[in-house]
Amino acid sequence: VGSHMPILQWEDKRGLAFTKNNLSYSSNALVIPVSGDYYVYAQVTFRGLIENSTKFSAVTITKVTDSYPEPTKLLMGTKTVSENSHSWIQPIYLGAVVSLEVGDKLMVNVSDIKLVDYTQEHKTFFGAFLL
Amino acid sequence: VGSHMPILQWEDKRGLAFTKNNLSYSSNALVIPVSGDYYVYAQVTFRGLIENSTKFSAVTITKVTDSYPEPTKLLMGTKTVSENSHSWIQPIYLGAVVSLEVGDKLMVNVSDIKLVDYTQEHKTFFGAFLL
Amino acid sequence: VGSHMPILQWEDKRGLAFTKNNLSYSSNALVIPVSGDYYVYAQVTFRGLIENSTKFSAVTITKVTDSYPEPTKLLMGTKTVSENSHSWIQPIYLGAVVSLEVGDKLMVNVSDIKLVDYTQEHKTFFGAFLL
Amino acid sequence: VTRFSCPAGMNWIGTAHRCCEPCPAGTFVNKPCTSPEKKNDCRPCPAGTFRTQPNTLSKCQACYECDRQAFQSVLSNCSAISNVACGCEPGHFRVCLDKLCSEFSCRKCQPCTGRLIQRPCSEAQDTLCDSSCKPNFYREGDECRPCHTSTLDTCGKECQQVCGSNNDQGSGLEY
Repeated sequence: VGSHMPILQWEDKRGLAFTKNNLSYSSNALVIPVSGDYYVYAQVTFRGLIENSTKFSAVTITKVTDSYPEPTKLLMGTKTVSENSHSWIQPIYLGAVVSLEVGDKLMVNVSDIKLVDYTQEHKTFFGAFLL
Repeated sequence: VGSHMPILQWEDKRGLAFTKNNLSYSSNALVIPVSGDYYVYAQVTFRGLIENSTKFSAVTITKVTDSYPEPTKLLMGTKTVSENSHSWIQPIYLGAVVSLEVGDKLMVNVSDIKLVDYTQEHKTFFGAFLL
Repeated sequence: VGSHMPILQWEDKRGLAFTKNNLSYSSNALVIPVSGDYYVYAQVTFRGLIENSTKFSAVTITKVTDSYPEPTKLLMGTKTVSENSHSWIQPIYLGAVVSLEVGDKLMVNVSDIKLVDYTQEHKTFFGAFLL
Repeated sequence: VTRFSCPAGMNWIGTAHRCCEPCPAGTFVNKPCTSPEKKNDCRPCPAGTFRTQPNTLSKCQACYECDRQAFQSVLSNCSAISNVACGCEPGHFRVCLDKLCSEFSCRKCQPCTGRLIQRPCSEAQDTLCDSSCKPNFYREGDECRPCHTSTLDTCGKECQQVCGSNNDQGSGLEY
Protein backbone atom coordinates (compact mmCIF):
# COMPACT_ATOMS: atom_id res chain seq x y z
CA VAL A 1 0.00 0.00 0.00
CA GLY A 2 1.31 3.46 -0.83
CA SER A 3 1.44 4.33 2.81
CA HIS A 4 4.27 1.85 3.44
CA MET A 5 6.34 3.66 0.87
CA PRO A 6 8.71 6.10 2.56
CA ILE A 7 7.23 9.56 3.24
CA LEU A 8 9.14 12.62 2.07
CA GLN A 9 9.92 15.50 4.41
CA TRP A 10 9.58 19.05 3.09
CA GLU A 11 10.91 22.56 3.71
CA ASP A 12 7.93 24.88 4.23
CA LYS A 13 9.52 28.26 4.95
CA ARG A 14 12.92 28.82 3.40
CA GLY A 15 13.64 29.72 -0.23
CA LEU A 16 10.68 29.34 -2.60
CA ALA A 17 8.68 27.39 -0.02
CA PHE A 18 5.71 29.01 1.75
CA THR A 19 2.35 28.16 3.26
CA LYS A 20 -0.60 30.54 3.65
CA ASN A 21 -4.38 30.76 4.05
CA ASN A 22 -4.02 28.38 7.00
CA LEU A 23 -2.76 25.57 4.85
CA SER A 24 -0.11 24.34 7.29
CA TYR A 25 2.68 21.82 7.21
CA SER A 26 3.37 19.46 10.13
CA SER A 27 4.76 15.93 10.52
CA ASN A 28 5.58 15.64 6.85
CA ALA A 29 2.05 16.51 5.79
CA LEU A 30 0.04 19.42 4.44
CA VAL A 31 -2.96 19.89 6.73
CA ILE A 32 -6.22 20.97 5.08
CA PRO A 33 -7.74 23.99 6.89
CA VAL A 34 -11.16 24.06 5.18
CA SER A 35 -13.18 21.46 3.31
CA GLY A 36 -13.34 21.87 -0.45
CA ASP A 37 -11.84 20.96 -3.79
CA TYR A 38 -8.10 21.41 -4.03
CA TYR A 39 -5.68 21.16 -6.93
CA VAL A 40 -2.94 19.02 -5.41
CA TYR A 41 0.41 18.58 -7.15
CA ALA A 42 3.92 17.30 -6.60
CA GLN A 43 7.06 16.74 -8.62
CA VAL A 44 9.81 14.40 -7.50
CA THR A 45 13.06 14.19 -9.43
CA PHE A 46 14.58 10.74 -9.20
CA ARG A 47 18.15 9.97 -10.12
CA GLY A 48 20.42 6.94 -9.80
CA LEU A 49 23.42 5.03 -11.02
CA ILE A 50 22.87 2.19 -13.43
CA GLU A 51 24.75 -0.37 -11.37
CA ASN A 52 22.27 0.11 -8.53
CA SER A 53 19.97 -1.67 -10.95
CA THR A 54 16.87 -0.08 -9.44
CA LYS A 55 14.73 -0.15 -12.50
CA PHE A 56 11.64 1.62 -11.20
CA SER A 57 10.61 4.85 -9.51
CA ALA A 58 7.21 5.85 -8.17
CA VAL A 59 5.68 8.83 -6.38
CA THR A 60 2.30 8.83 -4.67
CA ILE A 61 0.26 11.62 -3.10
CA THR A 62 -1.61 10.06 -0.20
CA LYS A 63 -4.42 11.31 2.04
CA VAL A 64 -4.77 10.44 5.71
CA THR A 65 -8.07 11.32 7.32
CA ASP A 66 -9.62 10.90 10.75
CA SER A 67 -12.68 9.34 9.13
CA TYR A 68 -10.75 6.32 7.85
CA PRO A 69 -7.91 4.36 9.47
CA GLU A 70 -5.99 3.67 6.26
CA PRO A 71 -4.27 6.14 3.95
CA THR A 72 -5.85 6.68 0.53
CA LYS A 73 -3.74 6.91 -2.61
CA LEU A 74 -4.93 10.01 -4.48
CA LEU A 75 -2.42 10.26 -7.32
CA MET A 76 0.41 8.03 -8.50
CA GLY A 77 3.15 8.27 -11.11
CA THR A 78 5.22 5.20 -11.81
CA LYS A 79 8.00 4.87 -14.36
CA THR A 80 10.50 2.17 -15.23
CA VAL A 81 14.09 3.24 -15.75
CA SER A 82 15.52 2.34 -19.11
CA GLU A 83 18.79 4.16 -19.32
CA ASN A 84 21.86 2.01 -19.88
CA SER A 85 24.44 4.75 -19.64
CA HIS A 86 26.32 5.51 -16.42
CA SER A 87 23.53 7.36 -14.61
CA TRP A 88 19.92 8.42 -15.08
CA ILE A 89 17.62 11.20 -13.91
CA GLN A 90 13.88 11.65 -14.43
CA PRO A 91 11.15 13.83 -12.93
CA ILE A 92 7.63 12.56 -12.22
CA TYR A 93 4.95 15.28 -11.98
CA LEU A 94 1.46 14.70 -10.62
CA GLY A 95 -1.47 17.07 -10.32
CA ALA A 96 -5.25 16.83 -10.05
CA VAL A 97 -8.35 18.14 -8.29
CA VAL A 98 -9.40 16.18 -5.21
CA SER A 99 -12.17 16.74 -2.67
CA LEU A 100 -10.78 17.13 0.84
CA GLU A 101 -12.19 17.60 4.34
CA VAL A 102 -10.93 19.94 7.03
CA GLY A 103 -8.14 18.15 8.96
CA ASP A 104 -7.20 15.82 6.13
CA LYS A 105 -3.45 15.37 5.72
CA LEU A 106 -1.62 15.08 2.39
CA MET A 107 1.71 13.32 2.11
CA VAL A 108 4.09 12.34 -0.65
CA ASN A 109 5.44 8.79 -0.70
CA VAL A 110 8.22 7.48 -2.94
CA SER A 111 9.35 4.03 -3.96
CA ASP A 112 12.93 4.57 -2.80
CA ILE A 113 14.05 7.61 -0.83
CA LYS A 114 17.68 7.08 -1.85
CA LEU A 115 16.72 7.85 -5.46
CA VAL A 116 15.14 11.24 -4.68
CA ASP A 117 17.05 14.33 -5.80
CA TYR A 118 16.36 16.67 -2.90
CA THR A 119 19.42 18.86 -3.61
CA GLN A 120 17.59 21.75 -5.35
CA GLU A 121 14.20 23.12 -4.37
CA HIS A 122 13.10 23.68 -7.98
CA LYS A 123 13.48 20.00 -8.86
CA THR A 124 11.35 18.37 -6.17
CA PHE A 125 8.29 20.19 -4.81
CA PHE A 126 4.79 19.65 -3.42
CA GLY A 127 1.76 21.89 -3.01
CA ALA A 128 -1.98 22.44 -3.07
CA PHE A 129 -4.45 25.29 -3.56
CA LEU A 130 -8.16 25.64 -2.91
CA LEU A 131 -10.30 26.17 -6.01
CA VAL B 1 -5.77 13.90 -36.67
CA GLY B 2 -5.83 13.28 -32.96
CA SER B 3 -9.51 12.48 -33.24
CA HIS B 4 -8.85 9.16 -35.00
CA MET B 5 -6.92 8.05 -31.95
CA PRO B 6 -9.08 5.93 -29.62
CA ILE B 7 -11.06 7.91 -27.02
CA LEU B 8 -10.86 6.89 -23.39
CA GLN B 9 -13.94 6.24 -21.28
CA TRP B 10 -13.99 7.52 -17.69
CA GLU B 11 -15.65 6.82 -14.34
CA ASP B 12 -17.31 10.04 -13.11
CA LYS B 13 -18.98 9.01 -9.84
CA ARG B 14 -17.31 6.17 -7.98
CA GLY B 15 -14.19 6.38 -5.84
CA LEU B 16 -12.20 9.61 -6.18
CA ALA B 17 -14.14 10.64 -9.30
CA PHE B 18 -16.71 13.45 -9.12
CA THR B 19 -18.22 16.22 -11.22
CA LYS B 20 -19.78 19.43 -9.93
CA ASN B 21 -20.67 23.04 -10.81
CA ASN B 22 -22.53 21.65 -13.84
CA LEU B 23 -19.37 20.33 -15.42
CA SER B 24 -20.90 17.06 -16.62
CA TYR B 25 -19.60 13.90 -18.21
CA SER B 26 -21.40 12.19 -21.09
CA SER B 27 -20.38 10.09 -24.11
CA ASN B 28 -16.75 9.96 -23.02
CA ALA B 29 -16.49 13.74 -22.78
CA LEU B 30 -16.52 16.50 -20.19
CA VAL B 31 -19.16 19.02 -21.24
CA ILE B 32 -18.40 22.70 -20.56
CA PRO B 33 -21.32 24.40 -18.76
CA VAL B 34 -20.18 28.02 -19.00
CA SER B 35 -17.76 29.83 -21.31
CA GLY B 36 -14.44 30.81 -19.79
CA ASP B 37 -10.84 29.84 -19.20
CA TYR B 38 -10.31 26.38 -17.75
CA TYR B 39 -7.25 24.58 -16.46
CA VAL B 40 -7.59 21.23 -18.21
CA TYR B 41 -5.43 18.26 -17.20
CA ALA B 42 -5.05 14.52 -17.68
CA GLN B 43 -2.61 11.81 -16.76
CA VAL B 44 -2.51 8.48 -18.56
CA THR B 45 -0.24 5.71 -17.32
CA PHE B 46 0.93 3.52 -20.19
CA ARG B 47 2.48 0.11 -19.70
CA GLY B 48 3.50 -2.72 -22.00
CA LEU B 49 5.65 -5.73 -22.61
CA ILE B 50 8.83 -5.28 -24.59
CA GLU B 51 8.06 -8.02 -27.13
CA ASN B 52 4.97 -6.09 -28.21
CA SER B 53 7.56 -3.75 -29.67
CA THR B 54 5.22 -0.76 -29.46
CA LYS B 55 7.82 1.91 -29.14
CA PHE B 56 5.62 4.95 -28.62
CA SER B 57 2.80 6.25 -26.48
CA ALA B 58 0.82 9.46 -26.87
CA VAL B 59 -2.07 11.17 -25.10
CA THR B 60 -4.06 14.06 -26.50
CA ILE B 61 -6.73 16.26 -24.93
CA THR B 62 -9.10 17.16 -27.76
CA LYS B 63 -11.96 19.65 -28.01
CA VAL B 64 -15.13 19.12 -30.05
CA THR B 65 -17.35 22.14 -30.57
CA ASP B 66 -20.57 22.92 -32.41
CA SER B 67 -18.82 25.83 -34.09
CA TYR B 68 -16.43 23.62 -36.01
CA PRO B 69 -16.89 20.19 -37.62
CA GLU B 70 -13.42 18.90 -36.78
CA PRO B 71 -11.92 18.15 -33.33
CA THR B 72 -9.11 20.43 -32.17
CA LYS B 73 -6.02 19.07 -30.44
CA LEU B 74 -5.53 21.19 -27.30
CA LEU B 75 -2.67 19.40 -25.53
CA MET B 76 -0.47 16.47 -26.49
CA GLY B 77 2.20 14.39 -24.75
CA THR B 78 4.18 11.97 -26.86
CA LYS B 79 6.97 9.70 -25.65
CA THR B 80 9.03 6.96 -27.22
CA VAL B 81 9.55 3.83 -25.17
CA SER B 82 13.15 2.93 -24.58
CA GLU B 83 13.08 0.17 -22.01
CA ASN B 84 14.69 -3.09 -23.04
CA SER B 85 13.88 -5.03 -19.88
CA HIS B 86 10.87 -7.35 -19.74
CA SER B 87 8.19 -4.67 -19.34
CA TRP B 88 7.82 -0.91 -19.11
CA ILE B 89 5.50 1.61 -17.51
CA GLN B 90 5.38 5.42 -17.89
CA PRO B 91 2.90 8.18 -17.06
CA ILE B 92 2.27 11.17 -19.34
CA TYR B 93 0.77 14.21 -17.58
CA LEU B 94 -0.71 17.18 -19.43
CA GLY B 95 -2.19 20.41 -18.11
CA ALA B 96 -2.78 23.93 -19.35
CA VAL B 97 -5.25 26.82 -19.49
CA VAL B 98 -7.55 26.84 -22.54
CA SER B 99 -10.43 29.12 -23.52
CA LEU B 100 -13.67 27.16 -23.89
CA GLU B 101 -17.24 27.93 -24.91
CA VAL B 102 -20.40 26.63 -23.31
CA GLY B 103 -21.24 23.25 -24.87
CA ASP B 104 -17.68 22.43 -25.86
CA LYS B 105 -16.70 18.81 -25.20
CA LEU B 106 -13.29 17.65 -23.95
CA MET B 107 -12.01 14.16 -24.62
CA VAL B 108 -8.81 12.22 -24.06
CA ASN B 109 -7.35 10.23 -26.97
CA VAL B 110 -4.49 7.77 -26.75
CA SER B 111 -2.21 6.21 -29.33
CA ASP B 112 -3.04 2.63 -28.29
CA ILE B 113 -5.78 1.78 -25.82
CA LYS B 114 -4.22 -1.64 -25.09
CA LEU B 115 -1.26 0.16 -23.46
CA VAL B 116 -3.37 2.18 -21.00
CA ASP B 117 -3.16 1.19 -17.32
CA TYR B 118 -6.76 1.70 -16.24
CA THR B 119 -6.51 -0.66 -13.25
CA GLN B 120 -6.13 2.01 -10.51
CA GLU B 121 -7.95 5.35 -10.43
CA HIS B 122 -4.94 7.23 -9.08
CA LYS B 123 -2.77 6.31 -12.07
CA THR B 124 -4.95 7.52 -14.94
CA PHE B 125 -7.20 10.55 -14.49
CA PHE B 126 -8.73 13.54 -16.31
CA GLY B 127 -10.27 16.80 -15.14
CA ALA B 128 -10.85 20.51 -15.57
CA PHE B 129 -11.70 23.54 -13.42
CA LEU B 130 -12.86 27.05 -14.26
CA LEU B 131 -10.40 29.82 -13.33
CA VAL C 1 22.76 28.78 -13.79
CA GLY C 2 19.46 28.27 -15.62
CA SER C 3 19.68 31.77 -17.00
CA HIS C 4 22.54 30.78 -19.29
CA MET C 5 20.40 28.09 -20.86
CA PRO C 6 18.76 29.30 -24.07
CA ILE C 7 15.43 31.10 -23.60
CA LEU C 8 12.43 29.99 -25.64
CA GLN C 9 10.36 32.40 -27.69
CA TRP C 10 6.56 32.00 -27.68
CA GLU C 11 3.51 32.81 -29.84
CA ASP C 12 1.04 34.78 -27.70
CA LYS C 13 -1.83 35.53 -30.11
CA ARG C 14 -2.34 33.05 -32.90
CA GLY C 15 -4.07 29.68 -32.56
CA LEU C 16 -4.65 28.43 -29.00
CA ALA C 17 -2.34 31.10 -27.54
CA PHE C 18 -3.81 34.09 -25.67
CA THR C 19 -3.00 36.49 -22.87
CA LYS C 20 -5.54 38.34 -20.71
CA ASN C 21 -6.11 40.07 -17.39
CA ASN C 22 -3.03 42.19 -18.13
CA LEU C 23 -0.71 39.21 -18.03
CA SER C 24 1.38 40.27 -21.03
CA TYR C 25 4.11 38.70 -23.09
CA SER C 26 7.18 40.66 -24.18
CA SER C 27 10.84 39.88 -24.89
CA ASN C 28 10.31 36.15 -24.43
CA ALA C 29 8.78 36.61 -20.99
CA LEU C 30 5.40 36.64 -19.28
CA VAL C 31 5.18 39.89 -17.31
CA ILE C 32 3.34 39.74 -13.98
CA PRO C 33 0.72 42.51 -13.74
CA VAL C 34 -0.22 42.18 -10.06
CA SER C 35 1.56 40.68 -7.06
CA GLY C 36 0.20 37.38 -5.80
CA ASP C 37 0.43 33.61 -5.96
CA TYR C 38 0.37 32.17 -9.45
CA TYR C 39 0.19 28.63 -10.74
CA VAL C 40 2.95 28.64 -13.34
CA TYR C 41 3.33 25.78 -15.83
CA ALA C 42 5.13 24.78 -19.01
CA GLN C 43 5.54 21.73 -21.17
CA VAL C 44 8.40 21.33 -23.61
CA THR C 45 8.49 18.37 -25.98
CA PHE C 46 12.04 17.37 -26.77
CA ARG C 47 12.94 15.14 -29.68
CA GLY C 48 16.21 14.02 -31.25
CA LEU C 49 18.02 11.50 -33.37
CA ILE C 50 20.10 8.90 -31.60
CA GLU C 51 23.26 9.63 -33.58
CA ASN C 52 23.23 13.18 -32.19
CA SER C 53 24.04 11.42 -28.92
CA THR C 54 22.62 14.20 -26.78
CA LYS C 55 21.67 12.17 -23.76
CA PHE C 56 19.95 14.78 -21.64
CA SER C 57 17.16 17.34 -21.83
CA ALA C 58 16.12 19.95 -19.29
CA VAL C 59 13.54 22.71 -19.00
CA THR C 60 13.55 25.46 -16.40
CA ILE C 61 11.03 28.15 -15.55
CA THR C 62 13.04 31.15 -14.41
CA LYS C 63 12.06 34.43 -12.76
CA VAL C 64 13.77 37.74 -13.41
CA THR C 65 12.95 40.55 -11.02
CA ASP C 66 14.01 44.14 -10.56
CA SER C 67 14.75 43.46 -6.91
CA TYR C 68 17.55 40.99 -7.66
CA PRO C 69 20.19 41.11 -10.40
CA GLU C 70 20.27 37.36 -11.07
CA PRO C 71 17.52 35.13 -12.44
CA THR C 72 15.94 32.67 -10.01
CA LYS C 73 15.19 29.10 -11.05
CA LEU C 74 11.60 28.42 -9.98
CA LEU C 75 10.95 24.98 -11.46
CA MET C 76 13.14 22.49 -13.27
CA GLY C 77 12.57 19.19 -15.05
CA THR C 78 15.59 17.21 -16.18
CA LYS C 79 15.62 13.83 -17.88
CA THR C 80 18.27 11.63 -19.40
CA VAL C 81 17.54 10.11 -22.79
CA SER C 82 17.73 6.37 -22.93
CA GLU C 83 16.29 5.39 -26.28
CA ASN C 84 18.47 3.31 -28.56
CA SER C 85 16.20 3.21 -31.57
CA HIS C 86 16.51 5.64 -34.47
CA SER C 87 14.88 8.65 -32.80
CA TRP C 88 13.38 9.67 -29.46
CA ILE C 89 10.74 12.10 -28.22
CA GLN C 90 9.75 13.02 -24.67
CA PRO C 91 7.72 15.81 -23.02
CA ILE C 92 8.72 17.42 -19.72
CA TYR C 93 5.84 19.11 -17.85
CA LEU C 94 6.32 21.47 -14.92
CA GLY C 95 3.78 23.26 -12.75
CA ALA C 96 3.61 24.77 -9.29
CA VAL C 97 2.43 27.72 -7.22
CA VAL C 98 4.95 30.52 -6.82
CA SER C 99 4.73 33.93 -5.17
CA LEU C 100 5.40 36.73 -7.64
CA GLU C 101 5.64 40.50 -7.53
CA VAL C 102 4.23 42.96 -10.03
CA GLY C 103 6.78 43.41 -12.85
CA ASP C 104 8.41 40.04 -12.36
CA LYS C 105 9.19 38.27 -15.63
CA LEU C 106 8.86 34.52 -16.21
CA MET C 107 10.88 32.74 -18.89
CA VAL C 108 11.41 29.18 -20.04
CA ASN C 109 14.97 27.97 -20.57
CA VAL C 110 15.99 24.71 -22.19
CA SER C 111 19.19 22.68 -22.24
CA ASP C 112 19.40 22.61 -26.05
CA ILE C 113 17.11 24.60 -28.31
CA LYS C 114 17.79 22.28 -31.26
CA LEU C 115 16.03 19.48 -29.35
CA VAL C 116 12.78 21.40 -28.84
CA ASP C 117 9.77 20.26 -30.89
CA TYR C 118 8.24 23.62 -31.80
CA THR C 119 6.25 22.27 -34.77
CA GLN C 120 2.82 21.95 -33.09
CA GLU C 121 1.32 24.34 -30.53
CA HIS C 122 -0.25 21.58 -28.43
CA LYS C 123 3.10 19.90 -27.73
CA THR C 124 5.10 22.79 -26.27
CA PHE C 125 3.32 25.46 -24.20
CA PHE C 126 3.77 27.86 -21.27
CA GLY C 127 1.35 29.74 -19.05
CA ALA C 128 0.37 31.10 -15.65
CA PHE C 129 -2.79 32.09 -13.76
CA LEU C 130 -3.42 34.05 -10.59
CA LEU C 131 -4.95 32.05 -7.73
CA VAL D 1 -34.12 30.53 -29.42
CA THR D 2 -31.77 28.48 -27.30
CA ARG D 3 -28.37 27.03 -27.89
CA PHE D 4 -29.83 23.69 -28.92
CA SER D 5 -32.38 24.77 -31.48
CA CYS D 6 -30.46 26.49 -34.26
CA PRO D 7 -31.87 25.64 -37.69
CA ALA D 8 -29.78 23.35 -39.90
CA GLY D 9 -26.77 25.09 -41.37
CA MET D 10 -26.57 27.61 -38.54
CA ASN D 11 -24.50 27.57 -35.33
CA TRP D 12 -25.17 29.10 -31.94
CA ILE D 13 -22.80 31.96 -31.15
CA GLY D 14 -22.64 32.29 -27.37
CA THR D 15 -21.26 35.83 -27.34
CA ALA D 16 -24.13 37.01 -29.52
CA HIS D 17 -26.79 34.72 -28.03
CA ARG D 18 -28.13 33.85 -31.44
CA CYS D 19 -27.82 31.52 -34.36
CA CYS D 20 -25.71 32.65 -37.28
CA GLU D 21 -24.54 31.12 -40.51
CA PRO D 22 -20.91 29.93 -40.41
CA CYS D 23 -18.11 31.86 -42.03
CA PRO D 24 -16.52 30.04 -45.00
CA ALA D 25 -13.35 27.94 -44.71
CA GLY D 26 -10.25 30.13 -44.59
CA THR D 27 -12.02 32.80 -42.51
CA PHE D 28 -13.19 33.37 -38.93
CA VAL D 29 -15.97 35.33 -37.22
CA ASN D 30 -14.69 38.85 -36.60
CA LYS D 31 -18.18 40.09 -35.62
CA PRO D 32 -21.22 37.78 -35.31
CA CYS D 33 -24.42 38.44 -37.31
CA THR D 34 -26.75 40.98 -35.71
CA SER D 35 -29.68 38.75 -36.63
CA PRO D 36 -29.94 35.23 -38.07
CA GLU D 37 -30.89 36.64 -41.47
CA LYS D 38 -27.77 38.75 -41.61
CA LYS D 39 -24.22 37.69 -42.34
CA ASN D 40 -21.34 37.53 -39.89
CA ASP D 41 -18.44 39.89 -40.43
CA CYS D 42 -16.00 37.19 -41.55
CA ARG D 43 -12.29 37.95 -41.89
CA PRO D 44 -9.55 35.96 -43.65
CA CYS D 45 -7.32 33.85 -41.41
CA PRO D 46 -4.15 35.82 -40.64
CA ALA D 47 -0.87 34.51 -42.05
CA GLY D 48 0.29 31.40 -40.25
CA THR D 49 -3.25 30.30 -39.42
CA PHE D 50 -6.00 28.38 -41.23
CA ARG D 51 -9.54 26.95 -41.09
CA THR D 52 -10.26 23.97 -43.31
CA GLN D 53 -14.04 24.13 -42.68
CA PRO D 54 -16.88 26.64 -42.47
CA ASN D 55 -17.05 27.80 -38.85
CA THR D 56 -18.36 30.17 -36.24
CA LEU D 57 -15.09 30.51 -34.38
CA SER D 58 -13.44 33.76 -33.35
CA LYS D 59 -9.92 32.58 -34.21
CA CYS D 60 -8.18 30.45 -36.81
CA GLN D 61 -5.95 27.48 -35.99
CA ALA D 62 -2.15 27.96 -35.91
CA CYS D 63 -0.31 26.18 -38.73
CA TYR D 64 2.00 23.35 -37.79
CA GLU D 65 5.61 23.50 -38.95
CA CYS D 66 7.74 20.79 -40.52
CA ASP D 67 10.66 19.55 -38.46
CA ARG D 68 13.48 20.64 -40.77
CA GLN D 69 16.14 19.69 -38.21
CA ALA D 70 14.84 16.13 -38.30
CA PHE D 71 14.98 15.96 -42.15
CA GLN D 72 11.31 16.67 -42.67
CA SER D 73 10.32 18.61 -45.79
CA VAL D 74 7.25 20.63 -46.73
CA LEU D 75 4.96 18.71 -49.09
CA SER D 76 2.46 21.57 -49.20
CA ASN D 77 2.57 24.91 -47.46
CA CYS D 78 0.01 26.07 -44.94
CA SER D 79 -2.74 28.08 -46.64
CA ALA D 80 -5.81 29.80 -45.28
CA ILE D 81 -7.79 26.58 -45.79
CA SER D 82 -5.21 23.86 -45.14
CA ASN D 83 -2.52 23.00 -42.63
CA VAL D 84 1.07 22.40 -43.73
CA ALA D 85 1.78 18.85 -44.93
CA CYS D 86 5.18 17.41 -44.07
CA GLY D 87 7.15 14.56 -45.60
CA CYS D 88 10.80 13.49 -45.63
CA GLU D 89 13.70 15.07 -47.48
CA PRO D 90 15.08 13.20 -50.48
CA GLY D 91 17.27 10.31 -49.36
CA HIS D 92 15.12 9.76 -46.27
CA PHE D 93 12.00 7.70 -45.55
CA ARG D 94 9.27 7.84 -42.88
CA VAL D 95 9.55 5.83 -39.67
CA CYS D 96 6.02 5.93 -38.27
CA LEU D 97 5.76 6.20 -34.48
CA ASP D 98 2.03 5.49 -34.34
CA LYS D 99 -0.46 3.52 -36.40
CA LEU D 100 -1.83 6.64 -38.10
CA CYS D 101 1.67 7.83 -38.88
CA SER D 102 0.61 11.23 -37.63
CA GLU D 103 3.89 11.13 -35.73
CA PHE D 104 6.91 10.09 -37.76
CA SER D 105 10.65 10.65 -38.00
CA CYS D 106 12.74 10.69 -41.20
CA ARG D 107 15.47 8.11 -41.54
CA LYS D 108 18.31 8.01 -44.05
CA CYS D 109 17.77 5.48 -46.85
CA GLN D 110 20.30 2.63 -46.87
CA PRO D 111 22.70 2.89 -49.81
CA CYS D 112 22.88 -0.81 -50.91
CA THR D 113 26.63 -0.52 -51.47
CA GLY D 114 27.75 -3.36 -53.75
CA ARG D 115 24.25 -4.73 -54.15
CA LEU D 116 21.48 -4.36 -56.70
CA ILE D 117 18.45 -2.35 -55.56
CA GLN D 118 15.32 -4.49 -55.47
CA ARG D 119 13.05 -1.57 -54.53
CA PRO D 120 14.19 2.03 -54.41
CA CYS D 121 13.77 4.14 -51.25
CA SER D 122 10.47 6.04 -51.13
CA GLU D 123 8.63 8.36 -48.76
CA ALA D 124 7.02 5.34 -47.13
CA GLN D 125 9.83 2.79 -46.93
CA ASP D 126 13.55 2.18 -46.99
CA THR D 127 15.49 0.91 -50.00
CA LEU D 128 15.22 -2.85 -50.41
CA CYS D 129 18.65 -4.20 -51.33
CA ASP D 130 19.26 -7.44 -53.16
CA SER D 131 20.52 -10.10 -50.75
CA SER D 132 23.38 -11.11 -53.04
CA CYS D 133 26.32 -8.94 -54.00
CA LYS D 134 26.69 -7.36 -57.41
CA PRO D 135 29.14 -8.91 -59.91
CA ASN D 136 32.76 -8.10 -58.95
CA PHE D 137 31.76 -7.66 -55.33
CA TYR D 138 32.39 -10.27 -52.66
CA ARG D 139 30.65 -10.76 -49.31
CA GLU D 140 32.48 -9.81 -46.12
CA GLY D 141 30.14 -10.30 -43.16
CA ASP D 142 27.09 -8.20 -43.94
CA GLU D 143 28.87 -6.10 -46.52
CA CYS D 144 29.62 -6.41 -50.23
CA ARG D 145 33.13 -5.26 -51.09
CA PRO D 146 34.53 -4.50 -54.56
CA CYS D 147 37.05 -7.05 -55.83
CA HIS D 148 39.59 -4.43 -56.72
CA THR D 149 39.95 -3.48 -53.09
CA SER D 150 41.03 -6.99 -52.16
CA THR D 151 44.60 -8.12 -52.21
CA LEU D 152 45.89 -11.69 -52.48
CA ASP D 153 46.46 -11.98 -48.72
CA THR D 154 43.16 -10.33 -47.73
CA CYS D 155 41.10 -12.21 -50.27
CA GLY D 156 39.45 -15.01 -48.27
CA LYS D 157 37.57 -18.02 -49.54
CA GLU D 158 34.40 -16.08 -50.48
CA CYS D 159 36.45 -13.36 -52.12
CA GLN D 160 38.47 -15.85 -54.14
CA GLN D 161 35.35 -17.58 -55.38
CA VAL D 162 34.04 -14.25 -56.72
CA CYS D 163 37.14 -12.25 -57.45
CA GLY D 164 39.68 -15.07 -57.88
CA SER D 165 39.00 -15.52 -61.66
CA ASN D 166 38.74 -11.75 -62.09
CA ASN D 167 42.00 -11.18 -60.23
CA ASP D 168 43.74 -13.46 -62.79
CA GLN D 169 42.42 -11.35 -65.60
CA GLY D 170 42.87 -8.13 -63.59
CA SER D 171 39.48 -6.77 -64.65
CA GLY D 172 37.70 -5.85 -61.39
CA LEU D 173 35.17 -3.73 -63.21
CA GLU D 174 32.66 -1.93 -61.14
CA TYR D 175 29.46 -0.29 -62.25
